[in-house]
Amino acid sequence: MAVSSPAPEEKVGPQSFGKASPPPGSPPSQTAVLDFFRSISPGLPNIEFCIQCGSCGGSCPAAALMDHTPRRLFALIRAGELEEVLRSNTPWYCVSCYFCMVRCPQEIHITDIMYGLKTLAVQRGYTRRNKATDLSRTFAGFIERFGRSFDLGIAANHYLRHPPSDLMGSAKMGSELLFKGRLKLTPNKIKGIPQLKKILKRAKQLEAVL
Amino acid sequence: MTETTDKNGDHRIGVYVCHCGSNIAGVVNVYETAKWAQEHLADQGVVVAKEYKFMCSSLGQKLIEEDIKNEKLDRVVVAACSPHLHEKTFRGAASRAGLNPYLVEMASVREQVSWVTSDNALATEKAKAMISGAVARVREHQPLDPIQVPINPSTLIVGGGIAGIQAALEIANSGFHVYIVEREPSIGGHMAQFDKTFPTLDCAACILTPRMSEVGMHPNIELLTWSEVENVEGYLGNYSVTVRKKARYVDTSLCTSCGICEQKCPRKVIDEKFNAGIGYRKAIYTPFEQAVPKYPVLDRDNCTYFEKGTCKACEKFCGPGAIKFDDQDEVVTLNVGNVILATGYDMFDARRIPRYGYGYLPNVFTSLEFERMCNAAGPTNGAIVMRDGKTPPKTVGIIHCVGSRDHKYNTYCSSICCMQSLKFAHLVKERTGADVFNFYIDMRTAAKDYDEFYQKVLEEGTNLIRGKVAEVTDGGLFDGLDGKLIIQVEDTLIGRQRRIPVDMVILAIALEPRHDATYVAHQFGISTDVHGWFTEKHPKLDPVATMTDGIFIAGCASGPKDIPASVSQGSAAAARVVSYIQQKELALEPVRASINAEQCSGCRICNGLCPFNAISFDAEKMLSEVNQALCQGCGTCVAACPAGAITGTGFTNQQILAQIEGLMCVPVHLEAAQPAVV
Amino acid sequence: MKYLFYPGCSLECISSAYYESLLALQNKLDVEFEEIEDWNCCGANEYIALHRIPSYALIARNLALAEQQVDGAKTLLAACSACYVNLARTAKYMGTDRELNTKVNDALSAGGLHYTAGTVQVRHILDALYKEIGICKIKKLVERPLTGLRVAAYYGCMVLRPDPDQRWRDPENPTALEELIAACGAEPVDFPLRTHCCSGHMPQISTEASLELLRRLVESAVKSGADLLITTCPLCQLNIDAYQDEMNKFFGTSYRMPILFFTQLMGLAFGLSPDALAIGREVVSSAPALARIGVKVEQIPPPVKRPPKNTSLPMPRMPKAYGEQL
Amino acid sequence: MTDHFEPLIIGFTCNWCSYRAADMAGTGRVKYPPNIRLVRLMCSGRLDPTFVLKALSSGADGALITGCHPGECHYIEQNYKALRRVHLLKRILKPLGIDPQRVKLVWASAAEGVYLAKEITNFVEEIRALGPLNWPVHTHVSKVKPRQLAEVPR
Repeated sequence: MAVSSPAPEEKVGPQSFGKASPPPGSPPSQTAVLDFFRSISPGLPNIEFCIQCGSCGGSCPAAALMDHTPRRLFALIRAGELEEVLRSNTPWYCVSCYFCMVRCPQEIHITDIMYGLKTLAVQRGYTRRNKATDLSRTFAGFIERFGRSFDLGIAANHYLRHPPSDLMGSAKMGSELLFKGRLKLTPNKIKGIPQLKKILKRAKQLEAVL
Repeated sequence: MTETTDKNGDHRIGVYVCHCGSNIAGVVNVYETAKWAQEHLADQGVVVAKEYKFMCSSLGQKLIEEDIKNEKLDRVVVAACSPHLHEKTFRGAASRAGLNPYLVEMASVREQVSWVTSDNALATEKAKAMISGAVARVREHQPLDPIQVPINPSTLIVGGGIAGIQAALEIANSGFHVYIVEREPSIGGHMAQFDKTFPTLDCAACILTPRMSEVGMHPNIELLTWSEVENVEGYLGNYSVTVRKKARYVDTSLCTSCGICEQKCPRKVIDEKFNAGIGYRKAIYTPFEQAVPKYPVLDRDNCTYFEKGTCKACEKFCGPGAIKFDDQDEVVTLNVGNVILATGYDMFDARRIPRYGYGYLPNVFTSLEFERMCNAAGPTNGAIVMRDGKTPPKTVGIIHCVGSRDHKYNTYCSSICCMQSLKFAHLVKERTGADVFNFYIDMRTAAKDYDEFYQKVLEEGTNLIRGKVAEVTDGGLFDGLDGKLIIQVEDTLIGRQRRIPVDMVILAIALEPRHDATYVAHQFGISTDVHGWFTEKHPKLDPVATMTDGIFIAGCASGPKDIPASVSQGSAAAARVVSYIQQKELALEPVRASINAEQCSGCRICNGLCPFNAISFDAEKMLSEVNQALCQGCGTCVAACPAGAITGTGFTNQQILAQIEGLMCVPVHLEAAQPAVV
Repeated sequence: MKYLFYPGCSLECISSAYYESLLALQNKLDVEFEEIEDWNCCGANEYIALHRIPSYALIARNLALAEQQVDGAKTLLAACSACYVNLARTAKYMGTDRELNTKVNDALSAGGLHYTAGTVQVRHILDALYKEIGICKIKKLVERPLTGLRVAAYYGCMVLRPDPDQRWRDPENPTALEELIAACGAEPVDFPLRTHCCSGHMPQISTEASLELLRRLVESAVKSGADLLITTCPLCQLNIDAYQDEMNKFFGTSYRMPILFFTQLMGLAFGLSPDALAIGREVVSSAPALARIGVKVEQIPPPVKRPPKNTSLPMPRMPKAYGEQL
Repeated sequence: MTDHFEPLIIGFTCNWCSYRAADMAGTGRVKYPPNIRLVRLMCSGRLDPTFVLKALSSGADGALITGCHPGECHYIEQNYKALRRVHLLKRILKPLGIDPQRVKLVWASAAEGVYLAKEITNFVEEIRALGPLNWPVHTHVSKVKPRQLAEVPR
């Protein structure tokens, strides 16, 4: 299937090897890093305002899965440890529940920053083959091909790579949804696919790079 | 170059460029600047231009003084720091040399040039421009005399909390008359509600009540409790304040404060005020035992007689017959010279943060509720119990910064909550032995003996968790911990999310400006900041005065403060007031507007513009007039007068237009000879 | 009243019940939903994880298409919470961030499109129903009050947060659904987790973590005494509905907490038939809950059992009586 | 001639907020371009539109008017009057052929030194983009002789 990532995959070894394999390009300066994050949610309070209170990490429903809480990511960014941040699984476990954002006493747009970290990690080739990145890629692939999401296709594609722990249960659930008429066997395709492809192609050329 | 104004011969101006050590001289070429002024501004009347290491030093001032005398200077320009720092200094120097102090002008070449410009050459050019502007301006200065006003020796203090009490006692002990206007039935304020005070843990009542009774008995103090300020008129030295004394329904001249009415009253009401909602009072009540004055107040809204027309139990039992059901509000006018606003603070409404569960979860308390609970005279007689009124908690979570330091609620730090929360931790430990968790963002224990108290609380084994609490939920929901509350928080020091079960949660809620603070500020003609705290004249050097002369502020009205700071402010405000009273007559800055009667057309445009009601219209002469004592010198009327009949002393049109012109004569770029035309 | 309408991919299929029940309400509420021609997926939270500008361009294509359809109605309604947030955020950022606006319009122009910030106002269906149509009108339309039904309102995240246009008074303490439930005659129960996360895309990433979040939601809904949950978000519905079996298996519980879309509940109160509202498509059947108030849900018949294998031998083929040509 | 254009801007400040903000910017050593020169008024309400016209006609390329945030005025509400006047002034400037963007109103409290410096920097760039004003017939005075003080209304 069409994988949309512009960055080459698997540039970096497993996380446990730490800094053994350097990322492409020289490390950006602190100012460049701050500017990048400012450009993600312009005009809004950004990571430089973080007072390390932990409202985000406390509110996060996925905090238990993350190797760093969002708060720590911001501290790491300020400490110049961008590489460790980009290797972190934290942004990939973000479920976009926006709890952190509405609770942040400094009104930092945390979720936007998480999206920014994900794109940055992809850009700089840090993404590992984990479930979250693959899900995003699969999803993106379908969108770019059909203009619409296609649940069955995405699920099938994703589960082929990452089999669910309870395969039987998932299969049963799938068949039930199928039987209730909630899953289609073929994807819907929009008419303006060529147009969409042109738009996305141009947009990718305009993407900001740190 | 010959066309000089005929005035030029009249002025002899001295220009003094300060090095300020290297602060100015490190960036601006002060030698070149002084030389430039001497040469190029000669046709403006500059006869002397000097630079010196520290102009504000006594030697520097001496230099100016001698030049004034020897060179017969009639105008002085000092290019140094901001006029807010040293204008007074140089005016003093001029004055000592016999020059009218208002003929001095400053150019702020430190704050506005050397400290903010990266390019030295450009900075030097800008400094020249600033000096040129100041020289052009000073040429238009006129000698001025300060305005004199008499001072009424009586003082009004609004608010009878600890700050107001302290100020009242200080002034009264100096032998001057004081009125205290208090909205509640008794003085005492928030401090009367507390149990222990940090860091010494002495009992609030023990230290406060002697002061309260001293106020009650002081011959120089007149207490107007259960009263509110209605209207304020006048100016420094001569304020006339209208006060509404709300109907008490008790004749204070007959009442003996025996308390039988309160005993016999059948109506029990939740006490939202003094007991913060966790206790009860009667419909006729004195808020607490040691109340001053001790006369009760009848709460009309909750009185059975006023509701149904029958009852009158209080009247039946009152021996002296002091109950007065037909009592009416009374309006009195007080004439005072100065006012101290010690109006205090309100508490943040914790229901605004639903994720902390206050109002939904019974065992979530606010700090004020907990204070009342700890108080030996409070609803639980000092027992720390859960909402059921009997069970002591086994674990207690104390959440700091609730409603403070949060852009959604209040951005400021409430400054007392850290210490208050530590005090709570100590009290819980001491009285129940429960496990205590304090959730803080930053621990702020910056005052005498505060950090020692923190150490003591640490020693007691309090668990301190650094992290802003995300939410408080009912443990029975899904954790199988019925009756517990779960505090979900990121322990930022270990970087992990934790869910901590506790029995009781105390929210250290923020201190907020009084809900009607902006209204009161408007009444007294002072300003508030964005939050609603009263603005000081200067946050560091004049923290108890306001922009309006004769109106002072003390205590939490200007921002959150602990008790020692409030008391100091009360004393400080009192000292300021007494010094005014002692002077009997006061000199005011002559920055005032005045109307040239010949030019005034009587259009009255200016009348409505003045926020201080200083402009009145003389219907007979058909002219507007400015009351010099009321005028604060903002100059809005000057700018608005269509006939140009109003002059703003110190900031006249001539002065400003001349300054603008003067500022223009040095271009920004270095190719000084080239006009900047594209 | 006419609204532009962006259904979103979920409503096409996996949450067709939401779509059908919403359309069924059109007549009753006297509104018209005009679907955006040839809309495309908003990319959910996945596309933006890979590309920033393309993701905004992807979403802005819908806004640009909507702009072409603006004709009196300039309010664009989104049914799915994620679609709503994506559309609303993009519409807002296009107005506030000049650089983004330029870049996105540059990209759009490659496809011959352009979006002028501010021309389309994005709202969630719930927000429009609550604020524009109003609880009063909804109450008047109720023909069959759902008296006796205890309903827990489950908002999920994105309809409330991040609330880019400040539509709600307090994103942590909403009351719209509760008021709606009460207007329909049912009893809103106190459900403290109503704004919590349903785990989003986590079932695909970390099943255990996702099941734990689901357990909390379902368990607390059961404890609050609700007969059923209603929600505004297709993903919330899917997660709580479809993964409930797996969750039960994982934790050894046996909860059966049905979850419907709020439009289905409104339809019931308006007197529409469960069939017209596509009730019955949920995995955890709402039939037992609805039976309590006398609503009979026609069960979709279980799949036809495959007939037992025919072991008999074939009959010779015979011509039909009416002249079938051989 | 040179195509190098350095705008000259006159800034009007309120004694209580923006002038103190400028002090604060200084104390904090926040750098901003030297193209601005500040005039102190007691209040933004003192701003006579004549001042701005005078500045523009004597060679300034722009005028920055600063005052306390709405609701924070030291004279209670006079900054609202400045606000009204600036709106009116902008309407007057347009028919005179002057881009109203050459006049800008900025609220800055006494604590907002960094913010004020940022606003000044932005405004200098905005004026730079607009180019020199040259109104009515003006060249920057190269020699340091200030021109005659015009007869001004009292």
